[in-house]
Amino acid sequence: MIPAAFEYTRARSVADALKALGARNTKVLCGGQSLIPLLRFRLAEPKRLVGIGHLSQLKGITRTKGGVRIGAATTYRELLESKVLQSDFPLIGEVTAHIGDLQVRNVGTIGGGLAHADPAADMPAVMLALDAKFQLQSAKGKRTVAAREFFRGPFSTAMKPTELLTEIQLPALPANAGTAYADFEQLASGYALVGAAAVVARSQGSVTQATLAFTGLSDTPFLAKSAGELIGTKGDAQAITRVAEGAVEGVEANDDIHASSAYRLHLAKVAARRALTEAVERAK
Amino acid sequence: MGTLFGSGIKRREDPRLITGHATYTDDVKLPGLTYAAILRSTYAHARLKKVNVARAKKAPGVVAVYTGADVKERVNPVPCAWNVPNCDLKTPPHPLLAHEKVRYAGDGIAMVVAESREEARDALDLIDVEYEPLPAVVDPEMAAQPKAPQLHAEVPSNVAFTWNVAGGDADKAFAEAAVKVDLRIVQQRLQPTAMEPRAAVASFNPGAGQLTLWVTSQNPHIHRFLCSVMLKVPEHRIRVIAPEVGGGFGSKIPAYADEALVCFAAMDLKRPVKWTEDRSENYKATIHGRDHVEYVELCGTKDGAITGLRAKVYAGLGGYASTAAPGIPTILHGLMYSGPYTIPNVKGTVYGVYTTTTPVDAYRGAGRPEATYLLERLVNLYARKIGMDPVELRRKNLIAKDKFPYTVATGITYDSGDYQAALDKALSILDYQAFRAEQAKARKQGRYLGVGVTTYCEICGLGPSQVAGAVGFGGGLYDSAIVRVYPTGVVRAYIGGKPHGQGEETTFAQIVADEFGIPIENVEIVAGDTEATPQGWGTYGSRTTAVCGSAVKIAAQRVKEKAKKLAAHLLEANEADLEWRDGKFVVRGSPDQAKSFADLALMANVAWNMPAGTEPGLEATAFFDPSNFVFPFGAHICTVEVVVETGQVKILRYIAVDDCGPQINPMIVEGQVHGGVVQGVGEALQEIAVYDEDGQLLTGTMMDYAVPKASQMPKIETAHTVTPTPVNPLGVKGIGETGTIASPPTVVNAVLDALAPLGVVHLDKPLTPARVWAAIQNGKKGGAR
Amino acid sequence: MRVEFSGAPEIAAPVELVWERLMDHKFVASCAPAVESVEAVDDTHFKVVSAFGVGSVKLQFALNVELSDIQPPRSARMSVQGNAPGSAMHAESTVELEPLGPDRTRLKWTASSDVHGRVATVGARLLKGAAKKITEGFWKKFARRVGTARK
Amino acid sequence: MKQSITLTVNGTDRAVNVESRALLAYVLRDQLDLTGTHVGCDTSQCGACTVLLDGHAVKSCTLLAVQVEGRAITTIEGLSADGLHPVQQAFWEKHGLQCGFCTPGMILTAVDLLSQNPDPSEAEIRHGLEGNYCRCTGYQNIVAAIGAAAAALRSGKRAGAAA
Repeated sequence: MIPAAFEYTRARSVADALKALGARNTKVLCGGQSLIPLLRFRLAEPKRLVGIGHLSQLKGITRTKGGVRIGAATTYRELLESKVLQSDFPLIGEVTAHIGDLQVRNVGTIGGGLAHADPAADMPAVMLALDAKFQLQSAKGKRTVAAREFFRGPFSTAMKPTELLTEIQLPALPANAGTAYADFEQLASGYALVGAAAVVARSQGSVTQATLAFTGLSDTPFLAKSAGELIGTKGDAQAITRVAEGAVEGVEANDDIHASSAYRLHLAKVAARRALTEAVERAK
Repeated sequence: MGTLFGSGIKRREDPRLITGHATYTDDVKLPGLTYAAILRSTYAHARLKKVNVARAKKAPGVVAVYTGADVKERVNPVPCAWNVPNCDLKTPPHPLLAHEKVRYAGDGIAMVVAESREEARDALDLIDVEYEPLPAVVDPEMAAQPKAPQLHAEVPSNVAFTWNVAGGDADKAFAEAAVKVDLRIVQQRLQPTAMEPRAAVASFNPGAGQLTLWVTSQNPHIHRFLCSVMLKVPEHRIRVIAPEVGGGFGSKIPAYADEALVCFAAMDLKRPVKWTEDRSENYKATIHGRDHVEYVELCGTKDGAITGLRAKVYAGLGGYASTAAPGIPTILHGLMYSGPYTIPNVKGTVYGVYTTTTPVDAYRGAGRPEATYLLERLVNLYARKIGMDPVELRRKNLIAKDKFPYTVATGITYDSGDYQAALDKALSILDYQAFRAEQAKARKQGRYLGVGVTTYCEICGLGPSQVAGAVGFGGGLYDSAIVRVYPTGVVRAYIGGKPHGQGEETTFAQIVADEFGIPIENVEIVAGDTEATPQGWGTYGSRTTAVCGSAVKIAAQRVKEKAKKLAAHLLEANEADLEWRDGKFVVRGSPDQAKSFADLALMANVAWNMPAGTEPGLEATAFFDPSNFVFPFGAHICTVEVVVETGQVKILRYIAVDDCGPQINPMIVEGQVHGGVVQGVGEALQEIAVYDEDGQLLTGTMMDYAVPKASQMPKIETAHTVTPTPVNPLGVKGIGETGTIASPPTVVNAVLDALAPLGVVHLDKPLTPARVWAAIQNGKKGGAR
Repeated sequence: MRVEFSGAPEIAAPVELVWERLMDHKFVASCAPAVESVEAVDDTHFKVVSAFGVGSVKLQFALNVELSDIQPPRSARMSVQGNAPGSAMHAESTVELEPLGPDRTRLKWTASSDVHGRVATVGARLLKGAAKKITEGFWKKFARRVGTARK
Repeated sequence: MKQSITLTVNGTDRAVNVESRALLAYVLRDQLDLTGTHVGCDTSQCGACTVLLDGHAVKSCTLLAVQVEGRAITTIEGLSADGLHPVQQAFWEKHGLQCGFCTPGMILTAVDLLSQNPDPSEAEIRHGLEGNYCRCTGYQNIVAAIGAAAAALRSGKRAGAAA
């Protein structure tokens, strides 16, 4: 499989990349682990690619006042190896270990994956659960969009063609927060049939904050509204089951050769329950 | 027996493979090389109204574009080479490129040849094809119905053949039987997925009129034979080289239009041409396996004696009959309905059915996995019905070891066996009774454990040739070897077989080195080049060691006989007074009177002093045609835990006890078992080719076709028993396919054993979590079947 | 891969106006995403070049569009046959207008399509969701624009 | 439209003239004659094309050559300057290969895996091979080979440290 011909520009800087993005039918190439297979099948035929994966400005994981910032071109491997994330956001490492495979994690980037917005990718759900903010930059300036506003549909985001996702900002977790991710993988691709990310905070045994996000279940990752019902409870099994059941109510689940919508909905409940249970457990 | 036979020495083919210095077909480069790409049908079934290649011809770098109309007069169709008799077989022509109709999504329509891979690919997008879509039919049972869409005008109801097998009186047995069980089984279509996609490079020397084809082939002599037929080029003008081949599993047996087209273009353009398929092309255009819909029944007594089996099978063939396709669900399947059991009455009907899908042919096990699966499922169902332990029921019906050779109801004769011993060994490795106790305990805790036990035997080591002729196989099933001794005493054996991962460069060298008492480093096995090797019939059907290995052994023995004659002459002794000791012919009683193998190699090759009437040289050719097939057997056991909440199956233990006779290299035998079992576990748990109702392959990439990964597969415990066969001089049987034959029912029966308390009686492969979960939900509602 | 969708948006416009817009191929094309060109062969046949896809996934299809069973101002049927290199698609669509009041119309639509070739074999996962989003998006936009045009 | 780029391949700087769309795997195979790098799929699943990029395993069929301009690539041919690398040796000893097509990618992935985790459990090895398919061996001897290589590398390091 050979891609159709295109021009390639190796950006010298972010500004350089933004300039190149002005041209019509231009795509950003970061790690390329999502885009290159599409190019090979000619399911994507951009005229121009702008390479940004090498830009050091877009790399790195640093603590900020309010949390952590991650450069968009940071690879999954770098996420896994980050001491900062291991201590502040262990959820990121837990999820990243199951993204793609060893080789893909060596090249694939968090920003590239998020911008690709695959509806069965793991990281978008985590971003929703952590209430991440994405910094988008264009030649005209910067803006910040919440992850919760970012994912618009399958492979669709709030980004304009002239914008670049430059960094991911993770607000600090509340005290006594626990996080967890549970998923079921499609046997061939390893993508999530269903994945659930949970963030729970507790105070004196009672849940003070609870967030639950799904991926793979429908055509966009989404936050489950029912998670709020956990607040004020002890985070006991009954309360968790109630939230998990409620989380998928009315959801139009994907149906394909790998899983019926009924099975996906069932798995979603199981994943939600497991993620919430573990998050509660850890929120001590 | 020598010192190397039975020794698990390291493989001699490995150094080149682990350093990247092996040459696979796509690695072949030639001056002036061009690259081909094939346009494949978008539709599963359509009339071709127009194929316009004008724009493609003008595209940059394009050297030529061929359509079906361009080539149809100049080449013959792709042959089907297994004309199974007495079944009214219809094999309509399979053109190299479609010109009137396409019959599966992937059928070739045009071929572009260009200066680069990229330009060839780019030009495909410029070919304008106008289709008149026709309805598709992908299920073989549906395709055989009168109102189904018709693929070939000359094949009513798409039924290519109706093949019957019978022994005893099955209808009477069923009429009289106290117990009957029946099942409808779908043995899903599989995508073989050799890691190396198919490729071909052809080069033509117009001065010499000589064509050379490098091709991903399990059987270069068969490819030479069939290319000669397709291309109308005399066989002696074609040299076929199968260089390193990256796995086959049956998918590199057939003749394909693709390599013939590459040859055609090379001759037409007088430039070398290379074609390599992509994985997604491989999934559409390389044969698939299995694809049966089966109605099967078993009957017997209340105390568990099986008295009869009946089967009605719809076997999908795809759009055309591939090279060996008719023989797979008949000869290699229907004749094996008795398996390892004494079943006096058997009756089967197999319909070979054309469907608008990729052609189906031999895939690892080829017919025997399907036979073993249906039988083992029926046996378990029978045991369940009469409340007997499935192991006990098997034991009761196994052919006893003193009954061999044993002729089963379908008429074939098993060579040798001790089925009970293999079963006993497997059971003791597990401690079957202890597991049953654990299972009972677990059930009380709400955990669902299960055990599946398979006893099997299979037919392999294909020949003999006489039988091949009788069953319509379009070739011989002997094999051959030339053993050539060089003046310095090193040896090359040129073999007819073509190993592609099975390690015969090592095992055959063990045979030769043993025979001559020389270090294995002094032996080399040459395979895969029709210019160098004698006529062979290929590496498939677990035949290479049993048949070709025997030819090697016999050729080496002939060489040794001649060497002995020469030794006697040089030592001025009687041949009868010579003995072979430590790599030397020694005059009995005079240890200093000796000639080493190296001495004799030199003397024979310089020929200064040969015995009267003896030709110079030390070389022999052997063609070995076995007196019967071989029938390896064994017992496999799998234990599982099913997570009822999610439908996930976890294999706890997998135990494989196989008997392939004496093992030349136990390390290699074990490797074959590992790989075979995993392929079967893949079939049992996750592999399935899915078409939509329009005949589009939805598992067209590795993103959707679930090739087993390391993390998904169990660790396999292996053991063996050793029962030699009398049908070849090595006493060996095949081991390449046993794992794939035995493991699907073993795993499925284990899962169904676990699910028994939940009311699940049967479930078709693959037992994906989604399917298992759905079955459990259905079972809870009382709707299980 | 076959997909079927349907919808029934309400439009803030009288049925006659909705019908008029529906029969205006230029207006219809302007509501569809990524239409590169529309050429009317006659009153009921159109040749359209349009990109199909979302995000990075995009294929350019050449479409033949045909209107039939035209029952002004109530219903019509549209069939589309499209080709892209290595892929093909067919779609059947019905539209039915139901007056809800002087200034309100319900537009009931159904769409069923089958796709062939590369789009089906390697792109099903990528494009199934997209097809739905595009189809729904188109009718949503149509409904909105007919409604706004009125004001 | 072609452009000239430089890659450091197996320790040597190589200038190649490539199209933007050229995949690293094909540049290695077709232009640099390093055919030990194989292509087994088109979806970045099988891992037969794995090479080391600055020491890290990557899939060369899912990288543009222009994307890795100036970087260091190690292919199976360049893994060991003299003799066999301990991972290669272990694959040979443990019968970790049959047809050999997936083997170069397996070996290079194992090298990276062991550099990240010098003492992996069986489950960790199996998880580490998520991106490498083998259709012949059933993985068992591959897992054994990587375990043996890990032990050899660890004892080699100890021996090296002691010396």
